[in-house]
Amino acid sequence: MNSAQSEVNTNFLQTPRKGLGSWIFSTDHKRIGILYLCSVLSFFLVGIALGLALRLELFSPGPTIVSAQTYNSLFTLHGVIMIFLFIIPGIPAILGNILLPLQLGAKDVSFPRLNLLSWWLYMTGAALALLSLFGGSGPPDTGWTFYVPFSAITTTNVSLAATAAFVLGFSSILTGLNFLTTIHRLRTPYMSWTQMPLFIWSLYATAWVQVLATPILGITLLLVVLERSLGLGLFDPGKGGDPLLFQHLFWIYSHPAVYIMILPGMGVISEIIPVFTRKHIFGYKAIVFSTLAIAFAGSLVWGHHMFASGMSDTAVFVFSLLTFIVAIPSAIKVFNWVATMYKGSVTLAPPMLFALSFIFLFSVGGLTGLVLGAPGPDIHVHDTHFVVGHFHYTMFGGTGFALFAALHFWLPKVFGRMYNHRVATGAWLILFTGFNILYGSMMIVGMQGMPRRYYDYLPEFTLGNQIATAGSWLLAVGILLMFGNLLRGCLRGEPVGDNPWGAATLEWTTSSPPPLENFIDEPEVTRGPYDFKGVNIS
Amino acid sequence: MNDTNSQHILSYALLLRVWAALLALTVVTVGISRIDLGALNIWAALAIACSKGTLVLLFFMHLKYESRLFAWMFLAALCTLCIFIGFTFLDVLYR
Amino acid sequence: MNADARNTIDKVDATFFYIFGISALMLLGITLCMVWFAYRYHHSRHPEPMSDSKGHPLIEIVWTIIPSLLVLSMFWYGWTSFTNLRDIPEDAFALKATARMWSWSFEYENGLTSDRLRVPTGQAIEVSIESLDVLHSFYLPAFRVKRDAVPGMTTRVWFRPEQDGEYNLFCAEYCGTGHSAMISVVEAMPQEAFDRWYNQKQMAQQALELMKKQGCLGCHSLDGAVSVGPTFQNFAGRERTLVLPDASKRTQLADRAYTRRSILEPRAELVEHLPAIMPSFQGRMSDEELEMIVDWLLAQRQEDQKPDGAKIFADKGCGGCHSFDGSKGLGPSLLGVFGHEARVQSEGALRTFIADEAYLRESILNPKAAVVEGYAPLMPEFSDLSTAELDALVEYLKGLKGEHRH
Amino acid sequence: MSVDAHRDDTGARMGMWLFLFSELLLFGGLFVLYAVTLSTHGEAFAAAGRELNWVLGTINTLVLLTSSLTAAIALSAVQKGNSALALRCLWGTLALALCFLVIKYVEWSSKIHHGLYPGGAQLAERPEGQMAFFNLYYVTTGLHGLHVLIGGALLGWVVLKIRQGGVHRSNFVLLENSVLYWHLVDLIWIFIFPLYYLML
Repeated sequence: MNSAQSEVNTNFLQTPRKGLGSWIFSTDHKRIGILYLCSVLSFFLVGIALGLALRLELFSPGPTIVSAQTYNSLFTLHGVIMIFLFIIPGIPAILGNILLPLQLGAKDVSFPRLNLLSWWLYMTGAALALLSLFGGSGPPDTGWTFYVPFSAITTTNVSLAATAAFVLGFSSILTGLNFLTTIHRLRTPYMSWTQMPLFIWSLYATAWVQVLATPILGITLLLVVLERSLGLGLFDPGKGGDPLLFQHLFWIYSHPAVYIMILPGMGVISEIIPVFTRKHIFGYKAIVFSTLAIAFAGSLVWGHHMFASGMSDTAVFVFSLLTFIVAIPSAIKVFNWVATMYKGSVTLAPPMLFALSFIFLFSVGGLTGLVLGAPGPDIHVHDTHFVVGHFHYTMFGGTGFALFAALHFWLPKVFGRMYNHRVATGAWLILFTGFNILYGSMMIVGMQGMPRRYYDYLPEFTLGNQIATAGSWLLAVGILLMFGNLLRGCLRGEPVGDNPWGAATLEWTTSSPPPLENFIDEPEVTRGPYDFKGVNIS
Repeated sequence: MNDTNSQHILSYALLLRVWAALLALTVVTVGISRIDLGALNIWAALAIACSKGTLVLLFFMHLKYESRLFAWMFLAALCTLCIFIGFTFLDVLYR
Repeated sequence: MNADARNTIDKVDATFFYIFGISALMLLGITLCMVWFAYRYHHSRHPEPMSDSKGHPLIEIVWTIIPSLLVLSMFWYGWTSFTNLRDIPEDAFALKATARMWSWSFEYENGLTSDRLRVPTGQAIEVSIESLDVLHSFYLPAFRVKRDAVPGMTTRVWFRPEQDGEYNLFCAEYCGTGHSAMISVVEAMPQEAFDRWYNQKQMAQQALELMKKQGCLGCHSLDGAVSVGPTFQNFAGRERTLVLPDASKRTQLADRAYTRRSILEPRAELVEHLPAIMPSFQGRMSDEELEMIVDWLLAQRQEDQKPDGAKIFADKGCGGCHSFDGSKGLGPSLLGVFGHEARVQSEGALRTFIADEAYLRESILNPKAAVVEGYAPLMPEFSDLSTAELDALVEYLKGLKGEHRH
Repeated sequence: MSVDAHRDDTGARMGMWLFLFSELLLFGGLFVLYAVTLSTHGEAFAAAGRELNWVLGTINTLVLLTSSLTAAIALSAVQKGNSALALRCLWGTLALALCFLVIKYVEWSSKIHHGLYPGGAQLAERPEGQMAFFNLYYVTTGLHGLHVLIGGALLGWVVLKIRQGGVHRSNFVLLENSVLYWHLVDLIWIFIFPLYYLML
């Protein structure tokens, strides 16, 4: 009993068991979180490399570095990797896993073994996705959207890639139900629903979407695989099917998936801003309400991806109206974040810089989204580089920057060591500049009418593309610098105390790194998550 | 925390009665399907299927004896499915 | 042109400006607040927070209602600009666009087909869009118009070119290797020029009927066959040697004056080796009729010119799948395709034979009948090629000599 | 190690229910397709539906309902400490599951024998609506059959656990969850049956 007790007390990075096996078979949520951290960020780097290759190809009109077929595979894999392997699991699987039980005052998630299974499924899906690069007749070339009929007839490894997405979806569902159960069942009894950190609320809303929407993608991709292998034809007009139904089913999942991606990011920002302004978050309940509203209403707007598809005008009317209504809770959140800073005491530490640039970039993404929600203008910019730019502003500028903010905020807690702040600030500046050059010029080129997924383009689009490509290099430098700094900080940085930022949520009350079962004594909730009176930096 | 682990045990008699009702409803639905009611047929079949489903949910799956939360969650899932089907018809019906 | 004629551009652009304007203001406001707060309340100036406000219901309500009204107005503009795109003017000139991997073809109501979209300036144009294989999208950036081409469905767009000129036509829905090459052009031209082009077949038909009535075709063949008189085939494209009444000779390329003379005074200049038996048609037809026939005769150049196989190959998007250098695309390389030993999957069985001309023809017209081993039956049927075009394409393929590789 | 120390049966059931919701939505995608195709190809759809053997369908419905009953009784029996009865009931459920699959096999093979399967020659000659019906029929019942297999495997494992004493009067959440899964399989069939077999 004694040895067990001491094992519980040691920090989770230094259990008696050593080696790879103590990680990849660990059911500890923090270790699983770190497994996700390593795997997700590795795939992120692969995705960046593919993205850089795409931009390089577009540096000049005509063939530049690869063939058309290779280019098509590149953007397909860039999309599949970034969407399914990076941005969807990103914040929930990495930080959700590490923080959810800590913030709830729990010892672990409800189903630790299921949690490990989720990671294994994630790795299986990733392996299948990488496997689809080889064998058969080449990597998939359908785009990450797998639109039929093209995906049903192309000879490339679409079935394997679709199976990979299916498996990854399964992993996502299991993570979601695990989180939901944990929030309902393992919250420390001292914490009421309205005392929960906003990050938890965002994970809660996200998890519902994961559980309810992901299966639709699963069945849709399954039908594509069956169409390819058995000639099923449920989307083939020659067999009584309808290609538009594929798009409906696909976006029934994939639009809510956008909220799976962004909501946890919003949760992160809601945590960081109060800490670095030393002020209670402005309008806690409004933010909670808008989180749930986004999750719910976000499931009703999938049709705005289909305004030009041949869908009925009635559907265009309803989906457009609802799309604009979803904009409102997002706006409320932005206003609340900014208002939190009012009369606070602001520190521009690296997490705060990323959080503030999140607000800017996400606002750009959200506001350009209004153009896409309005059916008239959408017709012009739909399927152009404008959409690509908009999408990257929300997903990369939004979720990506939120993830970076979160890593700068919480990694010192997880590893007990601090990175170099000056390098972090420099990396942020490069990253932010490169980002705007890259995606800003993409949007302009799109407004001029350059369709997306174009291997070759007319000479009038050259300038915008060249500026974008130059921006992509700057962006890549910023990212490498940032990750290098974080990695160095986690392994060899200055040791920090339990609460380096002076935050008020429960995870900061335990040691850094936390012990195996998170808290030595059952944590008591003595203050609200944003009540900084008397909280000291330690 | 483990307060609600205490279980309601359903009697065999109740389960048998539910089963009998399910069988009866099956016979009814087959019977109705043999009469031509036009479009009503599909709605009648769905209505009977829904009542059968409710029986299974409430008794076989113990939803009646779980905390109210489970029922709300189930309704949320069901509503989501209905929305997905319903909204797709915004396109299909008016195309 | 109708003064109040709608177009597809103005409302969409106005909505763009409206939404972008409001968005820019909001972005500016948010950013300025953020930067100002970060400066004004920086901990060096403001070491302690001055407020412990946790929210303010009134402010929350205000900044919920104002954006709600704004986005609802945006929705309304967006929707009305969309209905304008969907509401096709009744007097629109209708034609059909057919998309396939990876080319566009346009068919007019009189049966005329074209690979570029020629339209009269000032007129509303209604395009019915169909697809033969996968999804494509008909996109005219200059007119803010886009609509997917969906297999099994006909979709419609309209637009009104207000100035002569060429406008880009893109495929905006990803459709495979040749997606970015699936580009065509809208050519807006003055009504008269368009009518001349549009009515070419009809005029030709009238001229032919007239010539039949006048008996011209009794002595002049259309297909190059030798008859009593010289053939009409390639009438304007060929040089002839004329014998003048003084027995001197000269060569002549048909121009308008010569053509008129040869009808009105046929015996004044005789084509060498031919007897002087053609009667004069002076007074036997009106001047209008004469002009019609002359126009037709002078047009007998392009019609008879051999179509260019290489051009057809490029126009039909063949190069998207088939290379010339032996490299494998979605389809087999065409290097040395003629006369190589083909291994094809046909009716479930593997067959091997030497690829002859008949095979090449069949594989263009009905590609799914025999698919080369190791490839998928992806290729669409190119049954819309004319006989001459098919001949030219096959000739072109026969010319691609080299060692064939699969 | 820490896994069993924090036992939370309600949590486990909640997790199972959430999983069942995602199963429901998985079939939901097929129900979307069904509803849409029914509305666009109503007549042909119904004509194809009449070709299914409704007698076999009804028998299978009764079989599955009964298997649900025995599963539910098994749970009550374990809760009352009557493991022997529970085992007998679970064996009954497994036997009925097998029976269901056999009948399904007979149905499928007779249809396949007539060339009525996706990509089959006979089916290719049918009107579009009929093709859509049979395609959907095979996917839906196929996916459902797969769930019968998974549910059966799960119950088989529970049988083993009961015999080893791992599942008993004071720890039966595994049985509870497996039975929940089995009822879901039944629940989905309750809808598949009228929609496919009783269409008029």
